[in-house]
Amino acid sequence: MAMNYSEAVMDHFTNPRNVGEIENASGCGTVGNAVCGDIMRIYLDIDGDSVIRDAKFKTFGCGAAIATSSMATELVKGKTIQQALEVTNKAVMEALDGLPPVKVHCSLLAEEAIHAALWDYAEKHNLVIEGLEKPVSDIGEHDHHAVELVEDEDEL
Amino acid sequence: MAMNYSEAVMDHFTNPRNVGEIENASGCGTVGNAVCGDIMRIYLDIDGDSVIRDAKFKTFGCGAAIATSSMATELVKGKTIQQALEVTNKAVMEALDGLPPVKVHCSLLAEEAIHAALWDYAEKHNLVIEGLEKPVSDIGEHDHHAVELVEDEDEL
Amino acid sequence: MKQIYLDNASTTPVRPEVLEAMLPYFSEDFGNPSSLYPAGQRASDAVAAARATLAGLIGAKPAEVYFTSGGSEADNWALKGFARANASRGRHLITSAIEHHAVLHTCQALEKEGFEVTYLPVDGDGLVDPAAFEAAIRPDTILASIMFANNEIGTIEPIAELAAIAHAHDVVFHTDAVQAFGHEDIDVRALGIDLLSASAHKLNGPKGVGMLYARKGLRLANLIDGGQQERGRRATTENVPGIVGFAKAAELACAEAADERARQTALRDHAIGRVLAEIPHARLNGSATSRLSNNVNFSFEFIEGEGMLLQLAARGICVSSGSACTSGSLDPSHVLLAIGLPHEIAHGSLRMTLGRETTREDVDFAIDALKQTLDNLRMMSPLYEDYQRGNVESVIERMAA
Amino acid sequence: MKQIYLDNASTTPVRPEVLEAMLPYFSEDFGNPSSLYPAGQRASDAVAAARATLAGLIGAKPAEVYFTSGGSEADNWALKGFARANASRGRHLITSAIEHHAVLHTCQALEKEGFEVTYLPVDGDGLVDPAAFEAAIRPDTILASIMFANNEIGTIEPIAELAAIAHAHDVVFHTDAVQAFGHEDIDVRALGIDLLSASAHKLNGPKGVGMLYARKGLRLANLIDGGQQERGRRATTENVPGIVGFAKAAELACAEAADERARQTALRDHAIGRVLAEIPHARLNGSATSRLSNNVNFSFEFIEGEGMLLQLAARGICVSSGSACTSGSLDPSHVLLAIGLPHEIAHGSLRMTLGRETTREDVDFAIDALKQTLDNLRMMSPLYEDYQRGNVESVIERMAA
Ligand SMILES: Cc1ncc(COP(=O)(O)O)c(C=O)c1O
Ligand SMILES: Cc1ncc(COP(=O)(O)O)c(C=O)c1O
Repeated sequence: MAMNYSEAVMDHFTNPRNVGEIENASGCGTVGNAVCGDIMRIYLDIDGDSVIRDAKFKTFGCGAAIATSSMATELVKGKTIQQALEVTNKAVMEALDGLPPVKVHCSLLAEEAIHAALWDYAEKHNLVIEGLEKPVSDIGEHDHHAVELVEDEDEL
Repeated sequence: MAMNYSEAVMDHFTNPRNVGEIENASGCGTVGNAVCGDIMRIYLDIDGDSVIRDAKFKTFGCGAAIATSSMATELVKGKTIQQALEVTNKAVMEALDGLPPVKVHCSLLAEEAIHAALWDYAEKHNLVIEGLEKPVSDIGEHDHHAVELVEDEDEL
Repeated sequence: MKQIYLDNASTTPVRPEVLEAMLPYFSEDFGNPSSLYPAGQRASDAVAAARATLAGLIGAKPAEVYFTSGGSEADNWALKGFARANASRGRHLITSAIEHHAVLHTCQALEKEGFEVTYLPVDGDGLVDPAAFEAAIRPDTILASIMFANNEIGTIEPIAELAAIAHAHDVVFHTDAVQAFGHEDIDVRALGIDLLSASAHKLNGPKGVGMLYARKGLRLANLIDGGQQERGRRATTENVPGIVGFAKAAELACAEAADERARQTALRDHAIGRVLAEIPHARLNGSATSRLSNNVNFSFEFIEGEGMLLQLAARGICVSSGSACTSGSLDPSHVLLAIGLPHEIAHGSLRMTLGRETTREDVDFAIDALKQTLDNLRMMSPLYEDYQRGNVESVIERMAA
Repeated sequence: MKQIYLDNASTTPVRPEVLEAMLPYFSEDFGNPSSLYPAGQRASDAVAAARATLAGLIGAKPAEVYFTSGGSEADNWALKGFARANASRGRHLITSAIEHHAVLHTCQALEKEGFEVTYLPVDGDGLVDPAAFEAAIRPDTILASIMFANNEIGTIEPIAELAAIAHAHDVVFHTDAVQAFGHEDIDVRALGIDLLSASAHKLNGPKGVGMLYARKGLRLANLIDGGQQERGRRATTENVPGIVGFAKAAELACAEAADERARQTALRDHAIGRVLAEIPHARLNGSATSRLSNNVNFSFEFIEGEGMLLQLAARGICVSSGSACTSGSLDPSHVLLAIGLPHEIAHGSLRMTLGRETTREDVDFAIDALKQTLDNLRMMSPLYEDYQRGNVESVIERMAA
């Protein structure tokens, strides 16, 4: 089965936006694990008005993992924390014109990485962000299976 | 599996020698049966010195059946009865540069047809031909199987 | 010598347009469809497009089409794969006595595995009787396999009716459509077909590629395990040129099918008419009406098939006797025996199958050659001698009476 | 953009001479080999000649060679066919943990049928240990299947030694030679091979055709039942152009094998040398010595394979990660795990496989591109960041220590 990535995915994969680190970031979150083949780390710079002034990422993973990281950071930049919570995996997928079924988990990972960075920010600043639950740090194994089932349904 | 007939077989099949009947033949024998797909009838004209002056045949059967009939009649013409008994299926096959394994039974049929015609001659004339046994009139089913086994051995 | 090819049910030449469509995938876009780089992606896209084309031609979804190495593998997979995966539901299968050996020998293999198979008889035209079909269904029947059209005598079976009966009894319905696809209109949903086999080389596509349509949701054990190709159901690096050629050939055949059917039916009936009028002791095998437009099958009394074929071949006429797969065998066709022919005339049968390149001149030339050949062989036949002397009667006359 | 194809273990382009040899059999000598007229006879002769050629190349008799639809079918047939036909003698099989999925998934299917399979581990180079092999043989062992050479890491197994051990215990020996045929010298008699699988598209032949060599006298259940093709053991109208192309490709490959082996070994070792010298955190996978001359396989730390492949593809370099059949899957290669790689570096592996058209310039261009790609991806990698900050250690360094 060959990967059929959209042009948007290929663009964000080959020219990823926001690669890098933020020194003394307001929040930083890492999700996934190397055993499963995907790790995403997102750095957020959040100002006093709860606006995300900057976002950077580092990702170990497939083309889709890199593209979703790039798109997710693009989508949250300039948004308030509350608006950023609306950047769901669906939003990331739509912005990328979709993902192959087997790669849907990458968009979940991107959503979780943002949440993890926000959670880190909240912990550091002793805040409670409404609607934010403690993210699953390891979104690996379990999810793959769910996704494979979806794929099967989709293809048959 | 395609038939690989020798040129000699194809020649005797497409231009069969000695097709026909002999009115008031000295001996006439028919072997095989239509259910199995092969019938051969051979007519012999035998003179007082036990020399086969003429031989004719009619055959219902495959290319090899027709070619072996043609060759067998050629081989016995001009021979004495005793010499004709030496026209075995091997002799017919050799004269035809061989037969595909699955067609070996046709040469047996030709040998039997000659014998049947000689038997008929002997009966009509109250003779005993030394070395001639009563031919099997129906040389069909049983023989096919024997031949198939041979083929298997040969091919593996 | 000019060759007149009248054996299109056996195999067909690849059409130039088809070969042209295949060519780029041998040495240029030769990549493995499973790979990520462009040469592989183009191969992968070509396979996906071919799958969509073929699915569309039979009213299926692309994900219901699986490529195979031919009609035989599709038949084997449908029957063995379904039977093995559904044995817990029952171990009885129904098929007909006139199926291709790819179905019949597969059924025999399944019998050795403990399945039971009912081989339905057919009538004199080669038709399966729907009432007999229904009567054969048992509580443990899981699968029925009845061919769409017979490869020897061209009889087209009442598929929609049989499939409806099968479904009324919760029996899954397979059809071997190797002879019908690209000739007859097939809509698997409208006809109620659950599994369907087809082969490219019967419709001017390449040899070595076929397909199995399997309705979504059917459980099917794999025949060929390994990599994830064909959604994990049939392993092997895809035969990309073959698959592309199959789709192209099927697309062209289906587009032209209505016209070709009309043209060939006229030719066929012309041939049948001439033979019946001009050659004594001849019998048309198969249905006169529910018949593939390209099939002419006769039995000729007093002569044997192989001799006839060889003499016709010597005159440049390519035809067959019995099915291609069994030529070279000593047994008369099981199909001709099933429609009630006695052995002696089953041996003397001839199949002429028309193709898209066959002209009326070809047919007339072939029939003229056939007349000469039969004269020749009958003159050589001890059976004809007996008949002429009044020692035996004509089997065909007896059957007709 | 110029494409540099370095994925010849996945598939190869059809050579012009091979396509030329195939072409007449699509539309001219297109007849069914089972038929009696000249177009069929020529096809039949071509198949017979191809069979004789292929048999000769491996030291077998023509009647021991059976054509299939590819390497996967040959593997399935060898294992399922032999196991099913010989189950009364025993129900235990031995194979290795690094076989192709066409063998491994077939073994799993046989386990469901009640057979038991021992999956032998391999050492860090991917080699099966003959002593462990012998120790695994039980009184009820009927078949062993050990690949000639591995498709991912190129390791060549000690086939003669393993086959001799198998025979000493009355165990039949199969080898999947899909990667070796046309590259390594193979004489089935000298090596003691009873069953051997090969595939045309791995040696510049067409996709969709392969072969199974089965020593005379072996009992083998059919995988595909039906007509009498392949002496009644594998039904379907023969893929004549494919078979002709396979023989032509194999003939050319074997004639050039010694020269190509020398040439490619030099190229391979040049590539391995450059990578080890110029790219940090890289590990050669597979044996350095008992290795196919066309195989280069590395793991690179801190990066993941698919990203690397895509970036290389964007630079015109066609390579693979894991085996072709499993790319697109989420699981790391079972072969790399079997030679002891931890998951995280198994994900970052790269296979470059050379072909007859590969030049030194190609290899150097690819390695330059690889260096840039790895710089790029590592810059993006949170694992590399952690490593540089001293938070984690290098797995490859730990393994080497
Ligand atoms: C070692 C090995 N065995 C079997 C196969 C399967 O071959 P094919 O794709 O021809 O079915 C391959 C290649 O995919 C292989 O590398
Ligand atoms: C009705 C029918 N089924 C199956 C087959 C087998 O097809 P293939 O030769 O493609 O395996 C044929 C032709 O040989 C056929 O006519």
